[in-house]
Amino acid sequence: MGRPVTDAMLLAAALRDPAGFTETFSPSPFRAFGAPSLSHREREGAREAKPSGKGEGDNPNPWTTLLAMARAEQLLGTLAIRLDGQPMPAAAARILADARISIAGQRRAALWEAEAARRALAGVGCPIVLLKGTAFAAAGLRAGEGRSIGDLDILVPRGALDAVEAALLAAGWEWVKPDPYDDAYYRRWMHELPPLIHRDRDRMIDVHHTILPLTARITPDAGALIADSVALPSGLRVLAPNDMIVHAAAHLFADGDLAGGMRNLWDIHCLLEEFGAAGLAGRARHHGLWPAVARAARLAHALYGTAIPDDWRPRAALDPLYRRRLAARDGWGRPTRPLLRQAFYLRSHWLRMPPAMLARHLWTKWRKGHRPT
Amino acid sequence: MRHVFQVRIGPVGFRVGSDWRAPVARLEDLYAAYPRPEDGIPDFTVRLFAARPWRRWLRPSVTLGGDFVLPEAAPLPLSQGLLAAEMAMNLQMALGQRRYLLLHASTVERDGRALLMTGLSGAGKSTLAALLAARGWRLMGDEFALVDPETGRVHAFPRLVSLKNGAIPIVRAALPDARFGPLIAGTPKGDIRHLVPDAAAIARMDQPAEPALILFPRFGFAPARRPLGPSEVFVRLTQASTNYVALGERGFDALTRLVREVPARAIDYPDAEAAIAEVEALWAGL
Amino acid sequence: MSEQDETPPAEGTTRRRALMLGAVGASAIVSIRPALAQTNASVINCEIPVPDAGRAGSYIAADGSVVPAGTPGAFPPATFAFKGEDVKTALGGGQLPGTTYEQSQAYVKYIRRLQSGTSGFTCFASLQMPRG
Amino acid sequence: MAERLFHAEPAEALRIVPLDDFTLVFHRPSGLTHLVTAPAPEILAILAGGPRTRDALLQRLAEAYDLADPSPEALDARLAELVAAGLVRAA
Repeated sequence: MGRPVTDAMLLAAALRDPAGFTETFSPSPFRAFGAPSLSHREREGAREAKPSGKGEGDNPNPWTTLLAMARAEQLLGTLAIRLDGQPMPAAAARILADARISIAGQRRAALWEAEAARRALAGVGCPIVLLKGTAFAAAGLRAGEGRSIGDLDILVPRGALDAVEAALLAAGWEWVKPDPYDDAYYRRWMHELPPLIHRDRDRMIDVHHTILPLTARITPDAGALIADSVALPSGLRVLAPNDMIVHAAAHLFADGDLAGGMRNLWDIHCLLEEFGAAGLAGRARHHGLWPAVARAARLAHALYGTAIPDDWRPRAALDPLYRRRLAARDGWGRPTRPLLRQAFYLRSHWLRMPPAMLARHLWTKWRKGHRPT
Repeated sequence: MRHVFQVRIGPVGFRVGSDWRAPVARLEDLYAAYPRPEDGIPDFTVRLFAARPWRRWLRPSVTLGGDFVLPEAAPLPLSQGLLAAEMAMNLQMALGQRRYLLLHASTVERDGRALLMTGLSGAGKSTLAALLAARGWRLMGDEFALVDPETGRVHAFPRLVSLKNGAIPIVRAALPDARFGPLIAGTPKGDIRHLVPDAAAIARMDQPAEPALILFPRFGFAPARRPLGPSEVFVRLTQASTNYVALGERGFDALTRLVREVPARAIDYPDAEAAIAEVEALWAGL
Repeated sequence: MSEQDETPPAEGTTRRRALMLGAVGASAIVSIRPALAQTNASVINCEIPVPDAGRAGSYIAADGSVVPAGTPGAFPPATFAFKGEDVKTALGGGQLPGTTYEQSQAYVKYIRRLQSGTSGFTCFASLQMPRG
Repeated sequence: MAERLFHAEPAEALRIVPLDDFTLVFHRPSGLTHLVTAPAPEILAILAGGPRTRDALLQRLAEAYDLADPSPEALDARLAELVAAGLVRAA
């Protein structure tokens, strides 16, 4: 019956089954009815976190644990939407209500950033494809509900990069880090321009011309991504659903060190639930990203109970390692399992560039005082 | 975390986790009269930790962590653990507060009406608040004023009052039987000592007040008084708020109501007595 | 939904109030920026001549607008450009170096119209967060 | 490019509150607040009646107000600021 769950799988359980979680830990009298779908280990783990006594020791209220994990994983807004209306202690309800107010403001600022980019780039006349969180919100998808949205990510044809760069600089954006090495590195090897930030609104924009670094061994078909993109009423575009899932999986496994992995995987869960998996395997293979998409689907199923085709289910050997890395967070919001995190950090760089270049890159970064935390 | 402390200050609950016993013991002592977070669920988590394992013992230095952090914040020596905890709690409010419009201002109350004193640090806001409390005003807070966008009322946030350098003896003389924290020397801002708000401030911290006067005090100048136009007050208050923009239209409503309905004055004063006389005169003239 | 409609008087009516379009450089808009903005407001590490070079020699009226040299009640141009740090303090309620109080207020109003406001930045500095 | 049309944001997108020589403008789509002083409120009020080119706007301003400095360059600068703030759209 395994060790009780005290890592971020508790947050996954609350997102997967809000009623089950609140039934287990809210003070409501009708808790006895129906077997909550939380596994026994998950219930024991959270119950072990009883309200703490005075000072010494550390067994915080399960709600305190859940909220700290959700904040650290940028999922507090999503959790607030998922748990809306569930019975819970008044303080938890108030904190989640505040989160819903805050997330609505974030969503509006993110959608405005997309509109400001649209106006600034109207003269360039190339297709502008919104990516990630802003795309989910602009297209009104479930994946966008309650989602915290940081930078604006757009995909444009590689040929239009210079015109896009000039138009943004003219409209009040400026370079975040005017550092020549970064600049040359980005332009030559990365899949995006160096990040820009708007002078007045203090919001960042990342302009991509494909979805994986040029140096990565996998080269997705950027032309197809743009050609099959879908227009929104505003004239801005979003990727076709299957391409959204492929991009989310690519970002998670082929490019990233799994930072923000639980939120990224929740995006994939929502996209799969909303659009299903029809044609997804074929599209993923076309982009050379089938292994990443298959792994993402399996992990979404494991964490969030996503419905996936049966023949996608058999687990690959390394899946448990990915799960432990994704859930490496404690009740204080602290990252845990440092060695596992370091391994995935190095792997992400390895995947992004060939060995010789990786050495030079890390050497340059090390010399300039950038230490991986 | 090894040592845990929980407290509610005004409407906000905090949880402070620490690798060391000393800061938590000090907090428990000074915040003994304060309630605990509602339902045992804090709004914010703060962590005081050693960035490197050996930093727990070897020249121990406290790194500030929590729900909201500033990456470049420098660690403090363990001897300033109490200051680190106070700063970290301030940072959660400054970066994370979304229910109330947060103004960097000292607030005192009399007859259900609040006086807000805002402006650059070093303008003597905390000192004035402590001295006015000694004259019967109820201390609502020395660092943050919380304005409810729906009602326009100010809510108290009576954390420990941090007094700096010369203000310490002045306030000790004015409040001989008040409780003070330890003298913390060698901080980035010189000597600091914390004053524990009195029983009335703690007992009535859940009673909001109507804002009646906004002052922009400037310490160390010849006495002067100048009314401020609403647009200048508006710009100055946005500069005194860390969450105005994040609140969106609720923030706009709260601040527009404040600048249109509450009179504002800039006052210069050479010393505490002059300032108190000025405040009492202005308050009487409302 | 404007609280107070500013529609201009109908065409042809005699009552016309004066209106200045203002100089090219004198902005008519101050945008409140998010607190703790990463992009350090340009005001911090720049120098601001008062009035701007384009109108050297003009005077500054009490409300911060630029007026012809010698206009009664207006202030002569500042003898030197102000440092960003001085301007930040003045915007927060301090006084510009080498100026009388009234002069400083006029210049601050002029400067405030020249650049976008910096919300929350001056207040953050007072949280005394020691920078690493 | 003189025939570029300048559009104000729809009325329900703005909260306009005059204070003193400045007027508060809260822009709902962006959630941002701007303080504007003459001639910005007057420009916004005219454009609220319908989009205009720069020249048509200058002519309308000259009719409605006693313009001391009717310079097209100054009006271009005012319009550019309003476009940068998102309060006016050039199409």
